[in-house]
Amino acid sequence: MALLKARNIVAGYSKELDILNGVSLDVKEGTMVSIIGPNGAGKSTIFRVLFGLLPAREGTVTFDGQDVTNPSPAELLRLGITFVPQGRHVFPLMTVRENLELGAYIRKDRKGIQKDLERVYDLFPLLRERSKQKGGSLSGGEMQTLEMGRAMLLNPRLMFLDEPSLGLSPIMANEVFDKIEEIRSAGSTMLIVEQNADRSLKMSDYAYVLETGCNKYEGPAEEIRNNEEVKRLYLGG
Amino acid sequence: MANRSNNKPIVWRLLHWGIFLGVIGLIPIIFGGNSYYMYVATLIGVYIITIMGLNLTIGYTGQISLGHAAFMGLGAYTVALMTLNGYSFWLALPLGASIAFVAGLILGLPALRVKHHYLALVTLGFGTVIYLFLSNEHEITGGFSGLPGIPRPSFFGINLSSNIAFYFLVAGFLVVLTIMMLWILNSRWGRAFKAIRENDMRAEMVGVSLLAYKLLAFAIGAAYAGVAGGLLAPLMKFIDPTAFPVHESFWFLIMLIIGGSGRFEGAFIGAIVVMLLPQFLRGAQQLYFVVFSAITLVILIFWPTGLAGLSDVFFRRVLKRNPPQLTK
Amino acid sequence: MNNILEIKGLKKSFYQLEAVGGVDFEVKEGEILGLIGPNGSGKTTLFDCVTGIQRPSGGDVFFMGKRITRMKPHNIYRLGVGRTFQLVQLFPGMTVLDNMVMAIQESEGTILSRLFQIDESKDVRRAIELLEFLNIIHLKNEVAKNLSYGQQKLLDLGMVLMSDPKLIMLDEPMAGVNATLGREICERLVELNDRGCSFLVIEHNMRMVMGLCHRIVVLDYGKKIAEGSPDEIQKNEQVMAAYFGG
Amino acid sequence: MFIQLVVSGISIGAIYALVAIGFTLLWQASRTVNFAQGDFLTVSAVLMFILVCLGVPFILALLVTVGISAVLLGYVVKRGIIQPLIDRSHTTIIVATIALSFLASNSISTFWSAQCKPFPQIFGMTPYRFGSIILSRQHVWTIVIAIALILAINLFIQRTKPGKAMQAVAQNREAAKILGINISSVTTMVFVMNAVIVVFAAMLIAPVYMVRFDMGAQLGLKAFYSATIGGFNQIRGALLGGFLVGVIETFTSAYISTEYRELVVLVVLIAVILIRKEGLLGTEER
Repeated sequence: MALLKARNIVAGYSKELDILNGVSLDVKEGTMVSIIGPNGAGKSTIFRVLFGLLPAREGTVTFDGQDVTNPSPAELLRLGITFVPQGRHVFPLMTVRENLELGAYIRKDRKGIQKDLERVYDLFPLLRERSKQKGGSLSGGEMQTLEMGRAMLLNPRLMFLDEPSLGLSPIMANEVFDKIEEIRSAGSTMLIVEQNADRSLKMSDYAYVLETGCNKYEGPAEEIRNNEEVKRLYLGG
Repeated sequence: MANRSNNKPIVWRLLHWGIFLGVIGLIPIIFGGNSYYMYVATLIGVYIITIMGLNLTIGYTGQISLGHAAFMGLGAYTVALMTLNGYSFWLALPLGASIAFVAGLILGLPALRVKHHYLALVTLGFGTVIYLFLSNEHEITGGFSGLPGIPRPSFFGINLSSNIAFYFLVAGFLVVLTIMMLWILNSRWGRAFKAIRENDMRAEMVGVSLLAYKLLAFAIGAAYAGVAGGLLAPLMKFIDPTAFPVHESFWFLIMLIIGGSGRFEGAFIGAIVVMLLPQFLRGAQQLYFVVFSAITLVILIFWPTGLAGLSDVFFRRVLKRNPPQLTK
Repeated sequence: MNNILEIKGLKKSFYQLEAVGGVDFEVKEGEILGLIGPNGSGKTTLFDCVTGIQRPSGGDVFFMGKRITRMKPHNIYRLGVGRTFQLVQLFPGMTVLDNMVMAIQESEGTILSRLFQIDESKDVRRAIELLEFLNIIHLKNEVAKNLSYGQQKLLDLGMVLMSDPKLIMLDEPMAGVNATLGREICERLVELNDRGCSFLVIEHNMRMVMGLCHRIVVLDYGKKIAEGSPDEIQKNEQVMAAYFGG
Repeated sequence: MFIQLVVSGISIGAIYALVAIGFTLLWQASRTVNFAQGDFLTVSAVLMFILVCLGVPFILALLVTVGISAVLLGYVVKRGIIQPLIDRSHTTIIVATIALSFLASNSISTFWSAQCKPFPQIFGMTPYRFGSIILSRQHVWTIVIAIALILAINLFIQRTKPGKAMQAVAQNREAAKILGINISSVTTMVFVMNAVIVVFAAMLIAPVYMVRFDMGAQLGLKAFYSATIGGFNQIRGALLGGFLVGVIETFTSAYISTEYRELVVLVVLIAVILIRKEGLLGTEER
């Protein structure tokens, strides 16, 4: 039984143009699932639809058996889904700690938040060091870490990661991937879109390949990684 | 480009022109006996010219101007002061328009460097300063006592001092300025203006100089207001600063929105409706301000194309076809 | 062969972050040069700097020997540099034909002469020719925003071609385009190239890049890490590492 | 004389700053430039005046006005006018607030009165004396109350959860959305806050300006100037801009010319726009 089930999602930014033309995917509890595909295939768009930032024109989404088609972000956060979007989304004029605390905006239990804050600090010691620094003064990699930490503050059952290594130097990207693997091995469920397809496929259990807004291939990540056609098309091998 | 559109715009254009010229010709036939009605009709003509200019600036190029009353004031005071000092109206009017044009250029230059609300702010400030100047420089402008006895011009020996004769002068200007505006909008300039409104980054990437065209649209809009002001002065025979306060510019904006911003007919419909209604329904002027500003809000929220958009609805719903456009 | 475009030590930083960190390369006349690299490696920023949309923080750009660094976008366009965008940029409310004619209007004449130039039949004829060439002539009276994504991409390309640019810069022409249309676009590009037009192309689709480009420049973290023929690039380990994180 | 001028400049500047803060809060929360800000102030002053004339004790009148303003100028304006227009162009919202401004001031002059009415001197008339320096009660209390309010607003934004949500929305809407912050309700809250701030500004200015349908127009414009000079996206920008405009104005009318004090402020404004368009303390926005 899949934790997250999306069926035949159709969506687009303007009335006339669909970016997604019927995408379906499943995410099983405790697994990490990759979405890969060329630019413009609709990888990031699917996150926006799943997280309620862009309405689906058609299709359904369920989480844990409950219908969550076109939800509000707050609803999803309460169900335990968090999203680390593409690009830099820290609050530049607030401290790292304030940034993290906003991750628990929908929570009311002060003690629980405090506890989880400590847990995130333990997971990312760097954030503890920088807790009084302004978000805008962090480096790209540190921002990415902060955003992941912020998403962890809800103890999510499912995390969406959109291009976590975008714009990072190879060393920073590696560190970010290591952290993802660490979170992953702690048993979190994840759905990830990543430009560095090879690396994300290595970490994942299952993968979907999208092309022009449609499912093209799917299968265990290892299989996709070794699929000649996929390799030739998207991995450039 | 007549040949490029498939809804026979030549016929529609002729129809529009027929209505336009017909109305202009019929007014003196119907109301010719009543000098006051002729005065009101002339006043409406003057305002149509102003709003037409404003429409170019806001409706077609998407830049806000809250200084239009001031541009009008520049035109009006230029004509008033010159004709009172014995210069010909026919010299004063182009000068008034040029002063407004240059003021528009100078004002636009700093303001266009920055974002929309700065433009609103700077033009508003400009309006305030012109108003202050007009009311405080008694030696030049007469201050609040205004400038009385502005003469009406003559045209090749024909005396235009009666209301009906002056009506024809303004009507003539209206027709000429309408043709000029249509010319501008249908020329490559017009397309550049529209391109800037549609997608300014791409416009720049196909070679449109944003600064030059934005300034042009702004300054031409100002020049139209200048001409209107230059006609207003001899029409009223007396001007004072209270004719050009800052909130007069707000009033122009309201006329444009009600008529239909970015629609060629918008200026005409807006000026006529907003100026005419209070004439029919007597009552305090300020009550109309209340009513029209409320209508403006409703139109902005529910009907962004204004009254000119009504015809679109008619064409789409009733005739099931695309509405004709006066400009591309 | 002469260089049509020369980029020398081009730099662009946002705040403290360096998006392009001193890049050198040139496009030779008649060449199709591919620009590849992972997302965020500074390719689009480089395009923006060359076309004048963004001001480079350092370095110089020369087009046909003329320094175009810090020139305004409309002036660079008039010199003969055309460009398409990753996210298609059109005039959405205008018809296809008007979009096309719009694209040529500023390439010649002074600002005043443009007010009095009424005869556009030459431009319209050229637009129709190009629309025919791009196979979207049947859409000429359609409003641009009603076109499908692929058709919009073709129109975008058509607009660039209107002014007969000497250098065309394409930002991901294949993104979001299906295979058939992709092949069509490629054929058009080759045809244009045969007529003497030079290209600088950003593309992720390796098959297209390897098949189409004469030479390839690889960017990674705002720096050039490799340059060479498609074969050389495919054998280059550093490139593979940058792209595929091996 | 000099000290009196400074105090009177700071006192009027404090009011500008207060109104300008409301301005910047609206800008940050919803990218709304509120051209009706001054008329909001007029509406509040008129309401308060009517209540006081009816014999309602001043404090009660103030509270009732705060309530009415919060609902009418905050909630209703946001939900009824700004919300439907929020995704359209800046120009549309500017035009809408201008129409709103026109509606408010003309409604007052049509349905209430077009006359000037003296507002009661709530702080008393006897001036404070510090040695040879004589300071008007009005000025001193204006400064005290305005600064207290500004500190309170700042504290609210920095320390409380809704305040942090406001900051989040201002700094990165997308990220705020993703964390479950309801942008629309935060924006509504900011409109309500602005409406309350405006009531206090009206209370401070009404005894000086007298109550009239157009009393707020100039003030709103000055607040706009202040916010632009200081920096549109910063509270401290609005603060600096407000005091600066107040002091410049007071000194210009004392030493140069009362008629042209606006001109001097405008020159400063244009200079700031040309030299540092984001304002003296503002930061560049995307």
